[in-house]
Amino acid sequence: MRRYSIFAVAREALRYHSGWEKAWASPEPKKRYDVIIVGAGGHGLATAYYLGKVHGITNVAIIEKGWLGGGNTGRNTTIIRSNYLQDPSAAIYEKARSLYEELSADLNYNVMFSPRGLLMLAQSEHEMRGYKRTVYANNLQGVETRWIERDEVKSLVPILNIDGPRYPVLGALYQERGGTARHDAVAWGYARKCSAMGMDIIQNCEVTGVRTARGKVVGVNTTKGEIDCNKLAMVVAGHSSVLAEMAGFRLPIESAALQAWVSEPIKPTIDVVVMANLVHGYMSQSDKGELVIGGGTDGFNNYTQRGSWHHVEQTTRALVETFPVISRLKMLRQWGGIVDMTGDRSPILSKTPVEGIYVNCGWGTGGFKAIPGSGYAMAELVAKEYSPLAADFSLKRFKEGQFIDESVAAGVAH
Amino acid sequence: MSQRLKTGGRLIDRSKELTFTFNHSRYKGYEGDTLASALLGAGKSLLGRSFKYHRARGLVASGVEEPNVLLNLGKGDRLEPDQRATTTELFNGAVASSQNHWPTLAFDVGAINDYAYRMLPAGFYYKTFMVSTWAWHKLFEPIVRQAAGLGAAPTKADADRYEQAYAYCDVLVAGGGVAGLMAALKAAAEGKRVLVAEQTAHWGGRAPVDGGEIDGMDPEAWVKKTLEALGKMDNVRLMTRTMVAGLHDHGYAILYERVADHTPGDGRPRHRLWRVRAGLTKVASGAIERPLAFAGNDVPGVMLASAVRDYIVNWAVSPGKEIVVVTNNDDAYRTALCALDAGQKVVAVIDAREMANGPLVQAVKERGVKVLEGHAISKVRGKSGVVAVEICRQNGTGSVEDVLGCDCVAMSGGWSPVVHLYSHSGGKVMWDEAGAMFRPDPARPPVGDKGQPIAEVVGSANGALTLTALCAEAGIAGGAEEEHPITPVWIMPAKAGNDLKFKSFLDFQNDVKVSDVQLAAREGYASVEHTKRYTTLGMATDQGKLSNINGLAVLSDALGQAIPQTGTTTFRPPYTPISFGAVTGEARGEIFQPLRKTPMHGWHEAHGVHWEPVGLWRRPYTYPRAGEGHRDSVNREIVNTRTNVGLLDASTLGKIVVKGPDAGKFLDMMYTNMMSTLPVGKCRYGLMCSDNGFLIDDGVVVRLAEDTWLCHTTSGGADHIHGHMEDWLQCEWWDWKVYTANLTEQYAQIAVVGPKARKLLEKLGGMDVSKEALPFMTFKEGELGGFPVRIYRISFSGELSYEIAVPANMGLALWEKLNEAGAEFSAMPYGTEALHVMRAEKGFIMIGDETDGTVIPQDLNLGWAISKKKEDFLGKRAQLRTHMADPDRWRLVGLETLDGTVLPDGVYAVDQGVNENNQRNVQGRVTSTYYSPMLKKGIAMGLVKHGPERMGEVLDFPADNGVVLQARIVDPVFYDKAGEKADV
Amino acid sequence: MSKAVSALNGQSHTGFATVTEAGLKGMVTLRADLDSKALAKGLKALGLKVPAQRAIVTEGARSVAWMSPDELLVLCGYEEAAQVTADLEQALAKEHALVTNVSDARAMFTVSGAKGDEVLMKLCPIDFETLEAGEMRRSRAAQVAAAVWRSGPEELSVICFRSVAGYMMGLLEVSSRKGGEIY
Amino acid sequence: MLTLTCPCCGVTVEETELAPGGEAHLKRFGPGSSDEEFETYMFARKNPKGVHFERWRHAYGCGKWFLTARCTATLEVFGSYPAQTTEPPAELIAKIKEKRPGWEGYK
Ligand SMILES: Cc1cc2nc3c(=O)[nH]c(=O)nc-3n(C[C@H](O)[C@H](O)[C@H](O)COP(=O)(O)OP(=O)(O)OC[C@H]3O[C@@H](n4cnc5c(N)ncnc54)[C@H](O)[C@@H]3O)c2cc1C
Ligand SMILES: NC(=O)c1ccc[n+]([C@@H]2O[C@H](COP(=O)([O-])OP(=O)(O)OC[C@H]3O[C@@H](n4cnc5c(N)ncnc54)[C@H](O)[C@@H]3O)[C@@H](O)[C@H]2O)c1
Ligand SMILES: Cc1cc2nc3c(=O)[nH]c(=O)nc-3n(C[C@H](O)[C@H](O)[C@H](O)COP(=O)(O)O)c2cc1C
Ligand SMILES: [Zn+2]
Repeated sequence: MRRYSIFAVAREALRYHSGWEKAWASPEPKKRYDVIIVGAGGHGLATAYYLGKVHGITNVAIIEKGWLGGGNTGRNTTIIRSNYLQDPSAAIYEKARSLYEELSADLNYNVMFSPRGLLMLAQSEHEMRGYKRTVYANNLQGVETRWIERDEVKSLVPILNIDGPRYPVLGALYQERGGTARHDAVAWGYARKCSAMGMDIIQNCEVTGVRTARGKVVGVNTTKGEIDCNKLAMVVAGHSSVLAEMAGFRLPIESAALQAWVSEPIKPTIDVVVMANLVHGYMSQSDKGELVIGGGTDGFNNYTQRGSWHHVEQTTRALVETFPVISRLKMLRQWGGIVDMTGDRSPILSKTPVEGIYVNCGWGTGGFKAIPGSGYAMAELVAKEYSPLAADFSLKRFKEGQFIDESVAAGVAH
Repeated sequence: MSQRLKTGGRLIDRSKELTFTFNHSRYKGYEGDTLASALLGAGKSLLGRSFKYHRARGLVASGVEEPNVLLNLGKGDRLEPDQRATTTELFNGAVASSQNHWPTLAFDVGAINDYAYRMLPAGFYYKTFMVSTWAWHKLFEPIVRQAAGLGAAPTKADADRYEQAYAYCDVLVAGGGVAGLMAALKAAAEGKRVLVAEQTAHWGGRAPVDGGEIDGMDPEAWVKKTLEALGKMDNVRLMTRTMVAGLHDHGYAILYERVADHTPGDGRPRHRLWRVRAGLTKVASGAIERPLAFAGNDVPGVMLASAVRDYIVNWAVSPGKEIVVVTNNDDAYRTALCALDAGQKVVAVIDAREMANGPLVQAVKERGVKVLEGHAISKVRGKSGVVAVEICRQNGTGSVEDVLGCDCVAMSGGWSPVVHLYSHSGGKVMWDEAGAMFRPDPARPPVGDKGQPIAEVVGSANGALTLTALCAEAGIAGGAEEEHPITPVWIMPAKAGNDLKFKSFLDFQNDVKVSDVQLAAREGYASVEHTKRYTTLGMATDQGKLSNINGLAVLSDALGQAIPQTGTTTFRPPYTPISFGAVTGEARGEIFQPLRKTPMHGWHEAHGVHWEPVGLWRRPYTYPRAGEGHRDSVNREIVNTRTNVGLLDASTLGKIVVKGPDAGKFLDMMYTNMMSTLPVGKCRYGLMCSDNGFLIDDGVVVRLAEDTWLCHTTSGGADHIHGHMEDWLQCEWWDWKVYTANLTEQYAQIAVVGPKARKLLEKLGGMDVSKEALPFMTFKEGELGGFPVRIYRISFSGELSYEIAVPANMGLALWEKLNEAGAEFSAMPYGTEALHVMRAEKGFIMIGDETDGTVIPQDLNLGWAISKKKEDFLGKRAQLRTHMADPDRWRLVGLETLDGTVLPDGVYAVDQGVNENNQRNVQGRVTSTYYSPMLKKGIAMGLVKHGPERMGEVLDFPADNGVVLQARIVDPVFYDKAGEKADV
Repeated sequence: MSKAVSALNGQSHTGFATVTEAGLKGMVTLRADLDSKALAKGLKALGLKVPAQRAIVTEGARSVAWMSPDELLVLCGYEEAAQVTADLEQALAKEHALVTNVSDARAMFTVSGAKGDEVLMKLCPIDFETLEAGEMRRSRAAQVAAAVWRSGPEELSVICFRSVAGYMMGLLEVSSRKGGEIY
Repeated sequence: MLTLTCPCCGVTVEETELAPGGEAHLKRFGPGSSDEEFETYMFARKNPKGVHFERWRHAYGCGKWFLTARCTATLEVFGSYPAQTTEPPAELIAKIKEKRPGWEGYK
């Protein structure tokens, strides 16, 4: 793999960039692999990468039904944070966030991780108490967050309507090293490295069946034929139930549409990421200049990558109320992704009822930020059958009742 | 140079002159102009700068597809960035300025990037600046950000208002060109309810400009006649300035009506967003002309051939005096003819086809215009305006045969049907080899709720590009000159070398060139979606209306595969950008969200309340008096309530009546307690769990009659719990005879609390409220001070307390009366914070504080409220799971700091060591914490591992700034431990 | 009883249509088997009959509306609501039924004028062109539940919960502002 | 933005007047059931890409729950029926089979 650098670009400029090699190869599948990973989203690719990098397992295929990175990894609002409340969540998201800090250098691909700071606005006493609790928890978990008062909020986000009128901002949970990254680049950077390690990324190849013998996985059927494997990792987000069905088990997952949209590009107007959870909206500004906006999930099962319009209205209202200056800006494009929602809204990294099959899913509306950490933990789970970061996210929690519920605000006030 | 012609202009009214400013200079235009036509008419052709290289840019198009000329429009609270000049109707006093340059449009420092273009290919950023996150974030990214973006963001809140509306129709016609009008006529004649939406201010689309004949009339006349006919029909609604922005699932169309963009400040809503449920949408959105990809095709003065025609015919503006037409099809010859008719010089027509001899070509040739067949433009000369074009063979590498002086290039690469609406909810397109275009595949339409097609496409949107084809499709007599076939041209000249390809633009706004797409292909970003994201092709504010097809053709070529194999990127709404204001509609300010008000809401406001949002309600948090901080007033309210009497507006508490022969059995399932055995006339505190075992709500249940119970819920929980009950009744136990009704709002509820509460009620009179007549945990109905009331003897504060329910319409009167009559007992209102402190002093839990969705009643030592006798209740099975039965669960205790200070909200008690993930071990946390003005010290409740078994132990709570607070585990009942004050 | 005041005490605004809070109204919710004879009898005593699905039947100063397959809403004078409740309760004493006075839990509005429909078109996902007199639609007005019917020539009535009466009036006022005429 | 017909009111309404309620025909397991049974009832979901039987409440209308069969891949609605059933009606199953010949039927 040829290294990327400004000097390499300069050299190539002289010959009209004719000498760049392919970022990743597009091979035909081999007959068998040690590990097959289904799904070339961020999580699948990161799993493969750390399997190779940390565990030396490189006889790996990543099978993707469409184009790599085209699932939720390619359609999310790119928020990265690790200010989670429960220990297991904080551990894996912070692992991810800290890997993001080094990712561009590690992959030799600029994923544009931008720790621009992230605010979760407290707009009720109840939210305020929840966020203060999170700060205390985070401090013990090694996650740097702090509670900031409204004046500091205002100075970080001058366009914020801090006085309401409906829900005045009382302060915010602030993670200074939360931020965003260039979502596509995360997938591409991992893919390039996986390919360079000799792994096969097989695009436009759909897994259509899972073959097992005596309770153990032996391979998969695909639109490009049968492929054998010792171990199979299903990392297909919204399609997890479909894959599980092929392997004969059910998951605590429902697939629903989550939407996002962007404004037309404008000059820098908001430097940090703002989440206003009470009114269900969040917003940041990309390097290209568009405001990137997301809100609530549809409540019904859906595989169409399109959501219902009323969420767009509801979230836009919330944000116009929060940032009145955006009212005359225009919505450029809206789209949807299919998110995998679990029973407790926390992810699953787990062995399954079938020996040799592992699942990594359930990241729902928030797994972009987890990609490096999840890949790291999943690789460890697949390679060593145990990962401390993954331990609490196993499927058995649904039987035992040991949920990881992040919705501090789920309990109703008064 | 562009200029206004002396005559003509079908859309302008020369008798109505308008003035406007552009970059601080004043200009004139006419009513009917767009900002674009007026600027062009005023001789302005350099109007913007591109995104990345800051190249000089002018108008390319005349409609929604315009990628270059986006302006800042208006100022202050009416400033709008990125406003397309071509779709902005001119109005008197308009203020516009160009964007994305510094210091001026003519001299832009950013244009330095253009010289470094070879250093800035697609993907440049991915390959550079990855040394460290610090360097990226602190050094490079700020530069990138500042350079990007287009217009300046507004800094003031919007002065305009917006609204939304619903409409229903059988047939929605999207587009008011001739195809749309034909479709409307047909549907209307069939008696359908028809709604026709046209995005511009004018009907007829292209046909009046392009000419031909329909039903024996010229298109203009036909359009007029048809509109008259449609206008007379009751079942037809015609809407101009209304763009169909999206066609969503089940035929839900979003329409964007620009009501008052052209009459700002006239009091009308600026935009109206329509949500139309249409049985069928007839997509008649026309076609958009494609540019040709030759070097310098972005220099101001290079325009779409159809746009040149539009400016001349519609607005009497000629974009140039000496025009070169470059094309691969016959339609562009109309531009040559039109320019000639308008008295302009047509230098030559450069036709990439080896042979061109259709009737239109002949007509041009006959008028003495040089037609160069098999030729191409190698390069455009000029920087801020076209000076000349270099001519070469199309199938060569671009060696220059001739140089033609000109000031305008009219280009046509063929037409692309506007298939967006058809595609938004899943309709598929197919490649039409002959027409060199993607058009809707009628076999794979978007489908509706019944699986039926929800869209059909007509006219040029359907690939019936010529008027002849369009009329044939509609079954109406008519047509225009016959046209000979197009020859697709994706790169001009076909074998252009790097020097040309690095200047041949595909996406004008985002500066994506032929070379960028080829680079993406070379580097393996081979899926069209990868190419799009790697190069940003089609991601600009025109969403690839001009660039997509050219781009994917170049990509296909680079990959050596057929165009249909490459496919298109996904079309997504909105068709053109729509304002967030319109999406917001009326929901701003006071009516952003419903604000639920109790009958006493206004009184609280008039009495200086500090509010706290609770769901959609606002509840009084406290009533600070002059000079008082919130903490002072809360303390005052507590002390007063505990020593005299306090009044609380408790109206928001949920009140659900449950009645029927099976109501007791039902409530036994809903609550963890036994409710069926509650005697009539009595009250009982109850807990509700979800079937997953977690505590979801609590409240007092009252047995009103043998078969009737009244369940109180938390304020936030009322609707949810009512829904929860109905869910189980309707979907699980539908044979049980139970009716419920949510009576939350029927009653105002007032808590009269404190040692003097009884005296106050006795003063009002009418009911015996003595301990004997109305004992603790009972209720009574009657008349109090002339009000029909129901009084509950329940207490959430540990004081003597009466909760009085009165019909809501009398709530305020009773509240006022209690305040008045209470004066002699020092009665004063108290808010939710005082309520919270008082309940915490008593060790009562609060849903949302002690619970957070992970807590079960057992954690809160509420085992006494969990019936052991019942076989089943919601949550019972769940609570048997290993983790829920785990003796190590954290359980409720009281906490008292050793020094009497108040523990901060949410702090954790640490334990020894760290866990596997290197996180500090913890053994408990604070759930509620307050200063108790009665005890004059901090009190808290918390959940602690084995808590109740560890009374007296001291725990460490790391708090702010490295301080570790120490607190002792104590009984959570801090005040009146013996419970003597309530039951008096 | 003079102490009773409706949510907005009869507030009114005139734009291109007039929107008015209708003041105190009697309303009684009735949940029962709608086929029951006792019910028919009870309603008959009030001069009313069981309405068909989605219908609202008016007789003199009283109306009764179909709310769901097992629920009706009786509209009457505010002062008589308690009595109507008691009478219906009496009539249904032997049946499994729930009769309850909800007069204070609701607010009622009228929208009048030739363009009244346009006010509600902005708020409710209802096809007003097909809403016949005599039909009541339970739906939504912007973000709150609402029931809408044609209560007279060029008049529509709207019922919502009392707590959101202010919000409803806000919606109606904004939607009926001059300049906001649609057609 | 879906439209569904409420079998209780007979009106076709839009999604914003409804509240979605997840998979239909779940069998509740209470005390006495095994851990597996309870987990299945509480969490395991079919979540099919295709025909799905699901619950909706006419929340802004009559307040009643009803059930529908809907394709999660095309959003086509095959029909709605009252909530008071333990299995989809046979006519509906037949109708779906006719429209989706490959469908394996209600499981
Ligand atoms: C609108 C939106 C906004 C979001 N915002 C954020 C955010 O701000 N921050 C955040 O952290 N997270 C966010 N998320 C969530 C985040 O995007 C996802 O959790 C994350 O991208 C999931 O990555 P993945 O690799 O698991 O899945 P994906 O990227 O979806 O990858 C799964 C891949 O599996 C493939 N696949 C499926 N079935 C098969 C098969 N049978 N055979 C072969 N391949 C198959 C798919 O094609 C897909 O490429 C958002 C999601 C959405 C939709
Ligand atoms: N000869 C050729 O090669 C060629 C090519 C293209 C078009 N034409 C000519 O153009 C005309 C085509 O007629 P037509 O009716 O199909 O198309 P049209 O372009 O004349 O009309 C389409 C209309 O739809 C409107 N529109 C587009 N998208 C819309 C949306 N989302 N919402 C609301 N309005 C929208 C446009 O503003 C336009 O008025 C004919 O006269 C035909 O001859 C000729
Ligand atoms: C963070 C982010 C920023 C985006 N910015 C733009 C943009 O500036 N212009 C644009 O056209 N699309 C933008 N998109 C949307 C994509 O074009 C695309 O809609 C999205 O990735 C989903 O893919 P699909 O629409 O092809 O299904 C952006 C997407 C994301 C996730
Ligand atoms: Zn209904």
